This record gives sequence, structure tokens and C-alpha cells, in this order.
Amino acid sequence: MITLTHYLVLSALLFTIGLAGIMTRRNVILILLCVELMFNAANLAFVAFAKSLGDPSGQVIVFFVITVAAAEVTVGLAIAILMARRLSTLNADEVSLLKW
Amino acid sequence: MVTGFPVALAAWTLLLAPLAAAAGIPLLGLHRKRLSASLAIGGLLVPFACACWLLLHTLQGSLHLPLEVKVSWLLLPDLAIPFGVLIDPLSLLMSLIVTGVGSAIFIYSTGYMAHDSGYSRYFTMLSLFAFSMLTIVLANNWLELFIGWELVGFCSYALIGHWFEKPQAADAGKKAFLVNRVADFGFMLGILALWAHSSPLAAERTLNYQLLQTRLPSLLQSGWLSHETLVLTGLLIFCGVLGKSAQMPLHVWLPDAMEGPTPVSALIHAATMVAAGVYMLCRNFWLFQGAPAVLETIAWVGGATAFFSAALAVVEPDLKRILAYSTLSQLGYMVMAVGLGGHVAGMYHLTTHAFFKALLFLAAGSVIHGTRRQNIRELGGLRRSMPWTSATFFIGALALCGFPALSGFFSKDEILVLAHEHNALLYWIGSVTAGLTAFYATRAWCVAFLGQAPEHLHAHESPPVMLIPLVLLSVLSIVGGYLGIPAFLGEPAGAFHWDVAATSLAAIATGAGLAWLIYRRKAIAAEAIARRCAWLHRLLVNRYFFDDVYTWYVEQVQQRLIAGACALFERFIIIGLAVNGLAWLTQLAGRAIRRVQTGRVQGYVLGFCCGIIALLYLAGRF
Amino acid sequence: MNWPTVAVELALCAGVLGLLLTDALLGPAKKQAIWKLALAGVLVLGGVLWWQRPWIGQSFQPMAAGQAMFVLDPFAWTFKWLFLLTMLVVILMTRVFTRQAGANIGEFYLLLYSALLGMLVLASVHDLLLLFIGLELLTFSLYVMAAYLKTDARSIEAGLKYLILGSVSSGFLVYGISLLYGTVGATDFATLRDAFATGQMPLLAKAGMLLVLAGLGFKVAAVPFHLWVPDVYEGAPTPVVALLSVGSKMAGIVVLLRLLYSVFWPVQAMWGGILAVLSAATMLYGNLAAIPQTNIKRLLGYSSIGHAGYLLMGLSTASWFGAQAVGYYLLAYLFSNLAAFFVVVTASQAVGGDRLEDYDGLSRRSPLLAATLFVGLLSLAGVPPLAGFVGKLLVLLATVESGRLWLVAIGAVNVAISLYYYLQVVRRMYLRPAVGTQPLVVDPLTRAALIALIGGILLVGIVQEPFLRALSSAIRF
Amino acid sequence: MPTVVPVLAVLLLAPALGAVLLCAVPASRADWARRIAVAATSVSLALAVWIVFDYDRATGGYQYEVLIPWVRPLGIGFHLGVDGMSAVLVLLHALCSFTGVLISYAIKERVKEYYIFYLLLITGVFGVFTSLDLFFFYFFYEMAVIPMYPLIGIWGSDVKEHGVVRFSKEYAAMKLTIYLTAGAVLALTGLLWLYVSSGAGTFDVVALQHHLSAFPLDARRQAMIFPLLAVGFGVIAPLWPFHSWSPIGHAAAPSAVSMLHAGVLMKLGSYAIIRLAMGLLPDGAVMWLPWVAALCTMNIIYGGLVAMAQKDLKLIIGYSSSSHMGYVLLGIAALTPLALDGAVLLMFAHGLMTALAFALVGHVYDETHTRYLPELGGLGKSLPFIATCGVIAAMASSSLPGFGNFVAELLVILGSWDRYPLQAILAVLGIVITSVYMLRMVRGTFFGTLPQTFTHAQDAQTFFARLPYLVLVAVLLLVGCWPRPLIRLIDVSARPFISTFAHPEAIRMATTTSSQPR
Repeated sequence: MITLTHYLVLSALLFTIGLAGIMTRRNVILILLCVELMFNAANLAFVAFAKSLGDPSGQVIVFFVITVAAAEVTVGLAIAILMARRLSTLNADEVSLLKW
Repeated sequence: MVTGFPVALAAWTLLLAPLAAAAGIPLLGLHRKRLSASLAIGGLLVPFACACWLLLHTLQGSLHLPLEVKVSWLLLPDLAIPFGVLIDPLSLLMSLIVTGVGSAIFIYSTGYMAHDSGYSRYFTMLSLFAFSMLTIVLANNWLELFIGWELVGFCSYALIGHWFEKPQAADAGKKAFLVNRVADFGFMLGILALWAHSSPLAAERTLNYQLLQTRLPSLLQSGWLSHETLVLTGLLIFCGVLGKSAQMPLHVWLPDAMEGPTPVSALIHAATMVAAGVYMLCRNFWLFQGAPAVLETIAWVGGATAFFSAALAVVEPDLKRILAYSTLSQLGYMVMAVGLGGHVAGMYHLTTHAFFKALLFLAAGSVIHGTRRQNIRELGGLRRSMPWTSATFFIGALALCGFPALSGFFSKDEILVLAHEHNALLYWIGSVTAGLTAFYATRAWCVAFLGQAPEHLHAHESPPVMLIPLVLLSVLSIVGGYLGIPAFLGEPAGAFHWDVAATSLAAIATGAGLAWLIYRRKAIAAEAIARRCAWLHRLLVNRYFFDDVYTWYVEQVQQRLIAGACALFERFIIIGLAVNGLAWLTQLAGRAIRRVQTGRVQGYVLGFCCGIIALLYLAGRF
Repeated sequence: MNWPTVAVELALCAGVLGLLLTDALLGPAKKQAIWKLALAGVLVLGGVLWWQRPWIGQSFQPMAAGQAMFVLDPFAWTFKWLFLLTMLVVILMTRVFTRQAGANIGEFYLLLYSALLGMLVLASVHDLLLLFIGLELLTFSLYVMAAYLKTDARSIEAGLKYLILGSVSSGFLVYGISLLYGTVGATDFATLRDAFATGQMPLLAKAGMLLVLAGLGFKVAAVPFHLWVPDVYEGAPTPVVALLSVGSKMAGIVVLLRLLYSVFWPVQAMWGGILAVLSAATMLYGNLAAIPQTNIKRLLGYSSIGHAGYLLMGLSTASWFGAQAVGYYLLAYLFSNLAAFFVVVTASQAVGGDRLEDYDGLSRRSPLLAATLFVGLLSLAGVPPLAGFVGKLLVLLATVESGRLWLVAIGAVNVAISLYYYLQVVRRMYLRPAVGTQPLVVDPLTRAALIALIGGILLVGIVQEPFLRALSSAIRF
Repeated sequence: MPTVVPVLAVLLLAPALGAVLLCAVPASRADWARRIAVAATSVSLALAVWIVFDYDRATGGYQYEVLIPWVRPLGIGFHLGVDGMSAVLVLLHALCSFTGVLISYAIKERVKEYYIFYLLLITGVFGVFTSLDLFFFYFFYEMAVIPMYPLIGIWGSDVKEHGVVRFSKEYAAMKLTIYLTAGAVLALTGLLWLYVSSGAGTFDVVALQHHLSAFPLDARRQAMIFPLLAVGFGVIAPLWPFHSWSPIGHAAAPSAVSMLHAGVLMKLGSYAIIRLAMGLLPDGAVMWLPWVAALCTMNIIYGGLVAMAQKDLKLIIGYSSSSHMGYVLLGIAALTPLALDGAVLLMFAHGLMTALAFALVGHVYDETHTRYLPELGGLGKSLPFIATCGVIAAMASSSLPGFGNFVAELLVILGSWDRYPLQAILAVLGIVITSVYMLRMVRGTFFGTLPQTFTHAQDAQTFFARLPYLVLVAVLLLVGCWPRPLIRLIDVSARPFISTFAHPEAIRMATTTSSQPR
């Protein structure tokens, strides 16, 4: 029997993986992918909650979140392109002109 | 009988006319020399006339003394300080001296200072001085006395430093003021103590002489004013006298004060201001009477000053400084007299001293004016070139020595008699001092006025405007002993003591004779004596090292050690460590904190996660 | 359906479309003037907002049944004015900037409009989902605008950092929303408030609340969610930074006010304590780190962190007076910070940089610019008779009333610290010899705007009662 | 006493209006700027003089009140009013600012900006002395502090030793501003705490006082709030050891600013301690004032000794000010009517004296370009007028009779004799120390031989140039020679003020009985 708790644990794991990925991966594209993971973890939670509550609005929210995430990635990719062009790198670590 | 308005007017005019002159001179134009002088002289002659008028009526019996007029200067529920004029025989006598001798000196000054660039400033300060001195004299309470006391100190400062471009003059003025300030520290505390103990009720405290005098017995009886407090208060108040009347060990400023113009020395540093201390002691004799310990201290200080200063005059080559040491010595006599319980004798000597010492100073001024020199070794034979000056100086010197029938003889005799009765040791000190006095006076006379004039000395007699005051003062110096001053003060002179007179005459004769032998006959070489008593000579030439010790204290201890240490503490501990240190720490914190901002985005994400954890932790706490 | 309540937002959507079309139709030569259109649009929006008065207090319900997602209460209406005012000034600022940015100007105003839409929505938001969407709308526009100078490495870096950190914070926010949804079963504020009315909160909901707070903390730049601020402020185009520092922060505070003072009101003991700690950390961090700064934008970035601390301090009181103080503080902050940034925009074009050295002797070259920056900075420092003083005073007073004297002490210390670095700028402008001799020309419109901002600062600083009354009637849920 | 014209409002707003007008004057017209400043301060001066004469001594209390409700929800009102004590201080400030504006004619560059800041400073100080509302009190207080920064930073001068900069004007300006602001926010914390604890819901000083006399604050709470106010305001007073901003600030400031700064600004602190700290927290005051009395002795003696070791003229006067403010604080701490009268009168007299001294040093500096004592000398020859005033200032400072300082210090000493005999004795000693450094300064500056380099130095020659000095000297002398009217004016308010204080013994008994278990 797969209960709500299972889903939530999975979602938390996904979220943590995403977060860990953001902190460890240098490549901007990978970082964006990890962000996507975080959002999907939230989506999973929404869906699971919606299912367990029997309330459809949670599932509706997921659509919104997906859209937002897509937009997020779009902007992110655009900036990645600018980076590649102007700074000739996609390594997030190397971008640290601004500090202190 | 005169009463009411005319008397009040006379009293107020007596006090305020010089102030009006002092205010008028700068207001009406400092560049108008004649006007300044006329204002100043007028501003002193008018009070002199008032004083004479009051005296006349007193002697006629148509004026009842003491009389008091006053306005309230400070008026609060718990503090009422009047500003008043108290006229009794004592203050009347003193104001006559101040205005009379003062007028002579003012007139003399017009000649002496004729070509000075600070002419009007000089007369402004003289007038202000006259006012301040009269404030001391006529005060009816301690605070008013103190006000005058401080103001004469200021005038003395300004007049000593009249030629402020001369570093010595500027330093001397400063020294005079500061030494007096140190003394006034005690004086002020004494007055405060007196005020605090003048009544058990805060609202009824007073500084009025008459009130205090009447209250004193009951205060002592009730124990509110203990005997110890009275002694302490008396000693503190006497501190003021140490400064103003230049008693040892605070006498050091007076010889230096000779840097000022000579009329100033005559008026302030011989006749009037330095005598203020003695006057104050006499005026408040009732206070000291109750504390014999204080009187004894006073007597000893006076005796010591009389003797030791006279000894200094013996080796001094500067004419004015000789007179200054002489003044110290004579002041010592007066103080001793008061200490021995003879305030009338003290006042008597004060009066005659005012005459002859002013005379001596003015004569010395005339010499300086005529020769531009004041070292007696560079002078000589003035008897011929400056006959009037010499004659008057001679009269003054005789009076100073206590030559029989001259004023100084009578007054000094009074004091010696007193000492003879009360304290044998002081009596002998006084007699020896009389001998020393005769010695240095003769020395000055012989070296400066007799003998051959040195080369390049172009002496000329002074103008009449300077000579007339000299003559007037000579007359007073001669007749000062016959005016019945002690009787006027309410204590007729005692019987004539032949033994005392004989002793002192012997001392005078010895002193004068020795000086004559050494300096006129050259029978004994002065250098030889100096060589024989080298240590003594060194001690005297260096003025007992008082100045050296004080200079060392002021420059090394006070300025460099104490003030310097405070300045260092300020600079390095308070500013450097505490304030700048705190600022530095804050900046350091800023510089440390900005390092958190590494510029790496993944580090920021990590920070964000830490924040979440911190939030969770805090949520658990609250 | 209550359409008039969303009239401003609809009008703004129309405006976005209009700008889009105009941008496409206008020739490159005329595009420079597009700011006028944008400005006019904001004025029209102001008119619409004024027209909306009769509908204040009503809400917009997308479905016949269910709770309102969008309300036009006095609170929302009042703050919408402030957002419009901010946008007005920012558009005026952009005039100089667009000359530098080059061809693609129209898009910039498009983005400004969409950011404004986000802010307006946030003022009225009454549902967690809408909150998320409004926030993202605002943030996305800012991501793009931050990286708008495509050839400038710093601008790109700012955009990247803002994007990554913003996404992470959105991730937390949306995860937090999911947890709240999961425990209550709804996302609208009314239901949520009723669910927590007892003061009891399930563990998951608590976690959700904290995650939402973190997401909003990111917007208002509360330590430790502030790390993006200095870098983005330094790198992004200055008008964008002005919008970030005023509009975006204000949006965050507005949402926080609504959430904390209605939805999470019953658990105020918890968030009050948390916010007090955050506030102390934020003030100290921002003000201390600002001391050694040498770039004016970065300095203002740290300073804005410091101000976030004061705002949080007001929120932490959990009292209505504290909320009004926060409102007043925002008002003062709006004028003062916009004045400061306006000068930075104008001056940096002329003096050629954002380093503090570039401001040497500014008062000799342009008295007005220097005076405006002087007044703005001193107002930020909290000096009477300027607006910031009243804001600080009210916040401190509210905190004293709440009994957290330690927090007051830290706030007071920070006044002195912040004055130090603001005066460093003043020192440059007034005490140092000028770097160049030629006077800076300030065009009349900018001049008028600057004077108006000074006037606003003085007005808010001296005449407090009307503003305070307006705030006290607006801030209630 | 109803008047048609709100005198205090006009007095307060005249300089502010001047500042606003100045903004409109073109920067090139320095002469207009000066005239506007003179006009603005003249109006204030005339009104201040009028108030001092017209103040009804029979009724006492606050007069010429203006009360406009300002922020009603918080109980803030624009409440102006003066009693005897503040009337005297208003006059002091009016005199100092008027003469300061005249002295500022020596300023030649950026004249317009200078006068704007200067007039703002003047407004702030007037505001503090006339405000009867905590909010506006603080409002004007802080407003008076900030203009000091540009005034010192732009028009000031570095402090040099042998030609080497010891500290720069920028450092001095920053230190002063931050230090005073830190003090001010400390005091603000105290004021807000007081406002909240009182529960009266009003910032109005008078109303608050009424409320607190009916429902006194718990003595322990008072004891906690009082030090905040005393130290916060004490910083500007300046209470030892928080004084270090002041000599440095004075030394670096242009002379007209030093005049206001030492002459008036320092008095803000002591005035605030009287009016707010003591007026609103009487029990706290009784508990803490012995500490103030102890610290102010350090002011007097230590400040004097440090002044003795200084070589920069302005530093000497600066430390002297901090030393003399010790007398003011002692007079306040003594809690007797006599001492408080003396303290307020000393604020007045010392303000004028120190303004005079700074104006003189400013002239000397303008003529010789140095303030370093070893480099000066003999200026009495080329600057006779300035030298005369210099001697007068030195004498006033060493409390020579005839100057207000003497009467004031005398009252302080008499008044504190019973409660703090040791402090009173040290205060007398302080007078000696003062004369030491003052005479040293006069000797080094004006007396002795005149160095060749200074022979060209110009005296203040025209009547207009001499006017500020003459005004200050005249008032000092007037108050010193005839102090009765002014002291009466002070006493009218000071005596009832002091009478509200419980005797320390009574307080001690009250606290011991309340702490005992019933």
C-alpha cells in the first residue's frame, strides 16, 4: 500500500536532490535542471495531497507550477546563452566579478 | 549733623567715580591722551574730596560712623549679597590713603608715561584699579571684598604687563596673577566655609561683616561653628593675605612685578594693593581674635617675611627690586603686628608706609625717567644732577629706616613695642630687621646718589609734574607720625618705650653705619664679605631658591608630569583606545562580514539552505 | 464576477499589449520616445485606480462558489498607489538609461509593465496560488531586466545570480505552499485563517509557513536570504535596481503583512520571535557590511538590507501600530531610496561610473544632484526633518511597546552605524575637490522630479498625521 | 498670557525661512546670502531680547505657548513655550547665532551653502530650547547635530602640530556627528521607553509631567531610564568620559561654528538633562545624580589639566569648555535652587565667553594662518582690539568678578557646598587651573615679541567688524555687574523645579519600606 507519506517522502527526496544538485553542479544548464527537479518535487506533493484530500484544486495548481517552471527555464537558458557568448563559459563558479 | 542723601551720594561717589572714569576712557576714545588723563585724575580727585568731606564731618562730630549704604546685588530667597559701602574710621582712613596717594601717583604718571603708546590703556587700568581697591576698602561683606580682591589682581596683572612686548613684563604679570590665584583658592574656601557656618539655617546664611561679627559668639557657643573650623577658616582666609600681601612663601611675584611702570609699583605694589591683605586682616580682626592659633601663625609668617626679605634687599643691585624687597619686609612688619594682636599698629604702619614707600618708588621712577637706568651700580652722583629727586628720596629713606621724628619711626616703634610685650623672639627679629633696613637703604642711597657719576650717565631732573607729587609725599612722610592716626582708629598710641626705641635706634645706627663704611668709605670691601660668606651670598642672590623650586614645580611637575599625563591619557586611552578603538572594531566587523559575500552563486544557495535550517531551529525555540 | 475590482490589472494588461504593438510598429528613430507612452500609461492607471474607489472592499471571485482569490480592500488599494508612484519615478529614471541600452527599448518598458502587474496583483492577493503567480510574474521581469545589458558581463552575472537564487527561493515557496495546501486542503487565505484560528498548527503546516516566509524573505532581502542583493544591485542596470530595492521589497513586505497579520495571526508568538531575530541579524549585517563599500550601488544594496531589518523589526512587533509603522517606513523608504537612485542614474551617466570616487566634488558640479542625494541618504539614515526619521521613530516606538528592548537597542546602534557610511558618500560629494570641472547638466524634467522627491521626503517627514491616519485605516484585514 | 503674534514660532521659523530663501539665491551672490542670514538672526535676536524682558516673572511657568496638535493618534503636538530657564538659553542662542553670522563674513567660499547649513543649525537649536514636546525636542535636537558635518567638513580646518596634520577636519566632523548621533539615539531609546512606560499616550512634556506627578513611575523603572537620558544627552553636554568629540570638533570647525557649538550646542545636553531627564524622572535623578556629580568633577579637573597641556588655541578652549561644562553639571547635580540658578546662568555666561574666545581665535587664525601656540606671540602689538577682547575672554573664563561667569560659578559652588563639599572644593581648584591655561594662552598669543611674519596682521578695524565682539563683551559685563534681573528670571523657574525633588533620604526610605515584605 502506497500511502500519502510515501509520496511525501519521495517528494522531499526529489526536492533535496534538486537542491544538492544546484549546490554541487557547476554547469548552469544542470543547475537549471535541478531547479526543475525542485519544482517537480512540489508538484508531486500537490498531486499527492490533492489525491488524498479528494480536492481537484491541487492538481490544477500543478499546471500553473509547470508553466512557471517552464518560463523559469526559458529565461535561464536565455541567460545561459548570453553567458556563453559574452563570458565564454557555462561554469557558474567562474562568474564572480561581483563580490564582497 | 549730616545724614541722608548727601552722605549716601558721597559714599557712592567715593566708590564709583573711578569706575566711571575707567568706563569713560575707552568709550570716549582711546587716542585722546589729555582726556584720558583728565578723566582718570578727576575720577580719583573727586572721591578724594568726598573722603575728605566725610573725614571733616567725622572729626567735627557731625557724622556718625559707621555708616552703611547698599543695594542688593544678588537677591534670592536663600542668598542675598548686597553691594555696599561701609564707612567707618578704618575704611575712611584707607580710602583716604588710596585716593590721596593715588591722586599724587596719577598726576605723576602723566609725566612719567607721557610718551607711552599705551597711555590711555594705562589710565583706564589705573582707574579700574582705584575702583577695585576702593571696593576692597569699602566693602561691607566678604563677597564684595573678594570681588575687589580679584579685580585688583587683574589690574595688577594688566599693569605689570603694560609693556607686554617685553617677555619679562608679560611673564611677571602672569606670575603675579597666578600666584595670587593660588592664594585665593584658600581665601575663597575660607569665605565659603565662613558662609556655610554662618547660620544653621540655609536661608539665613550671610557674608555681611557686621552680622557675622554679632553672630560669632552665639555660633561658637551653639557649636555650629566649632573652634577647629574657626581655626581652619582663619588659616584659609589668611592664605589670601599670603598672596595679596606677598608673604612668604608666596612672595615671589612681587619682585618680578617691578617690570611694570614705576608709578604702578608705587601705587599697587607698595602703597595700596599689597597692603590690602593687612587691611583685610585689620578689618576682620574680630574673626581672628577668637583663634589665637591663627594669630600666632600670622605673626610668625609676618616676622619671617620681614626678616628674610630685608636680607634679600641687601644684595639686590636693582633699585626697584631693592624697594620691592623692602616692601615685602615692611608688609611683614604689618602682618606681624596684626598677628601680635595689634591691628591698629598694623594699620598705622600701613599708612606711613604708604607715604614713604610711594615716595621712594616715585623717586626711583624719577631716577629711571631721568637716567633710563635702574641698576644702582650703573648709577651714582645723582645728588647733583637730580637735586629734588635726591632730596625726596633721602626723606623717604630716612622714614623707611625709622629715623626719629619721621613717620616710620613712630609706626615701627608701635610694632616693636607690641612684639616686646608679646613675643621676645619676634621682637629681636624685628629689631635686627630694622638694622637690615637701615643697611640696604643706606646702601642704595650711597651707591646711587652719592659718589661720582659713572661715564655716559646723562641724568636730568624730572619735570615739575613729577616733582610736585614727590614733594607732597615727602611732607606726608615727615608729618605722618603726628596726625594721630591710632587715635582716629580708636586706640591712642601707647606710652613711649625708651628701651625699645633705644634698641631699634642702635640697630638702625649699626646698619646705617656699616653700609656707610662699606659703600661710601669703602673701608670694607663688599666682595670680600661675599667671598667670606659664599653660601650665604649664594642663598641671597638666588633668593633662597624659591623661584627655582617653583619654576621646577610648575614646568616639570605641573605642566609636564600632571598635565602631560592627562593629555596622554586623553590622546591614547580615551580617544585612541576607547573611541577610535570602538570605531575600528566596527569597521573590522564590516570588513569581516563582507567576506561572506564570496560572489559564488552556489555558496549563496548553501547560505539560503542554512537560513532555512536556522528558521526551523528558531521555530522550535519560539 | 466583479470585474471592476480587477480593472487596474486589466488595464495594465491592455497597456502591455499596447506597448508591444507600438514597439513593433514604431521605427527605430521614434522608439526613444516610448518612455512617454509608458509614463502616460501609468498616469492612466492612476486614473483607473481612482475610479475604482466605489469597489473598495469587494473581491474578485473567478468561480461562483468558493473563496475570493483577489481582493480590493483598502490595504491593497493604498499600496497600489505606492506601486504606481514607484513605477512612475522608475520610468522617469529610465530615460537616461535607454539611451545607453540601445535598440531594444520597447521590450524594456514591456518588462517594467509586467513587473508592475506582478506588484499590483501581489497587493491584492488573497490566495497562495495567486501569490505564487504574482511573485513569479514580478521576478521573471526582473530576471530579464537585470541581465538587460547584454554586452555587460556584470549585468549578465547579476541576472544569472538573481535567476538561480530566485528559482531556489521559488522552489522553497512553492514547496511550502504545497505543505500548507496539504494540511488545510485549500489555498485561499480565508480558509487558511479559519484553519489556524485556534492557534494550533500541524507540524507540516508550520514547515510550510516557514518555507513561505523564507521565499518572501528572499524578496525583502532578509538575512540569511539576502545573499543575492549586493551582487545583483551592483551588476544590474540602475533603474532596475531602483525597482528591485523599492518595488520588489515593498511587494514582499505587503504580502508578508497580509499573511502574517491575517493568515498566521494566531501564531504570532512564533513568527514574532523569529522575525525579531532575523531583524537584528539583518540590520547588523547590512549596516556593518556597508561600511567598507566603495561602489555606490553595492553600498545602497547593503543599506537596503539594513532597511529590511528595520521593516522586519516593525513586523515582529505583531501589533497594528507596528504594522502602521512598517507602512510609514515603506513610504519614507520609497521616497528616499528613489531619490538616491535617481541621482545615481543621472550622475553615473555623467561621471562615468558607480564608484564612490566618481562622486568626489559632486556638489560643485551639480548642487541639485548632490543636494538630492544628501537629503535622500540622510533620510535613509533617519535624520529629522526627513521622512526616514519618522519611519525609524515609529518602528522603534512600536518595538518598545512590544517590550523587545534588546531589539530597540540594536536598532538604535544601527542608526549611528548607518549614518557613518551615508556620510562617507556625503563626504565625497561635499568635502572633496571635484574630479572634473565642467558642471553637469540636468535636464528640466529630471530637475523637477528630483525637487519633487525632496519635497516628498520633507512632506512625509514633517506632516505625519495624514499619512499615519491613511495607513491606520488601510492596514486592517 | 495671550499674544497676537506667536512670538516663539516666529523666532524659531525666521532662521528656517532664511535657509529656504537662501536656496533660491544664486550661488554667486554672496552678499545677498549674508544679508538674508543677518536679517533672519536679527529677527530672532530681537524677539529673544523682547521675551527676556517681557516674560512675566510674577506668574512664572511656561509662557508664549504655541500648541498645535500634530499627530493626534500618538499624542504629538507642536508645543512651544519658554520658562525662565529656557528664555535665558534662547537669548544666549540668539546672541551667539547673531554674532556668529557676523563673524561668518570671513567665509569667502561657498557662502550660500554655508549659510543654509548654518541657519538650519540655528533653527535646530532654537527648536530644542523652545520645544515642549518630546518628539519635537528630539526632532530639533538631531536636526542641530547633522549640519555640523558639512559645516566642519567643508569650511573647517585641519589641526596641525608643527605643520603636521594631527587630525583632519574630515575625521573631526565624522567623529562628532557619529558620536552625537549615537548619544542622541540612546536618549531617544530612553524617551520612547519613558513614553511607553508612562502610559499617558502623550509626547507633551507638560502633560507628561502632570501625568507622572499623579501616577509616578515605579522608582526602579525610573532608575533604569534615567541613565539612558543622562548619558545620551550627557554626550553632548559633554559628560566625562564622553567628551572626546568636543575639543576635536571645536578645533576643526570654522570659528562661527565653534562659537555655536561650544557656546550653545553643549548646553543642549545640560538643558535636556534638566528639562527631560530630571523633570520627568525625579526619582531616577535623585538616585543617579551623585554619579553625575562625581563624573563632572573629572570634567572640571581633568579637562582643565588636559587643556593645560594643549598647544592649539582651539583645543585649549575646547577642553576648557568641557571643563566648564563640569560646573554646569555639578550645579545640576546638586539639586539646590542656588546651584541650578548658577548652572543655567553659567550656561549663558560660558556660552557667550566661549563664543567670544572662538571668534577671536578665528580672527587670529585668519590673520596668521596658525593656531599653534609656539608659533604665535606678540599679537597685542598688531591686533590691539582683538588682544583686549582676548584678555577679557580669558578673564571671564577664569571667572573674574565683573563677568557673568563669576556669579554663575559662585552660585554653583555655594549651592553644591552642602551636598557635595569635596566637589565644591575641587571646583574652586578648577578656577585656579583655568587661569593657568588661559593666561598661558594669552601670554603665548598676544604678549611677548611679535614675530616678523605677523607684522602685517590686521586688527578688526571697522565698527561692523568689531560689533560681534562688542556685543558679546557687553552682555558678559552686563550680566556680571548686574546679575540680579537675569538670575531672578532663572530663579522663577528653577526654584519651583527643584522643589519637586524628594530629598534623597526620603527616597531611600521609600524604597526600603516598599521592598520589605508586608
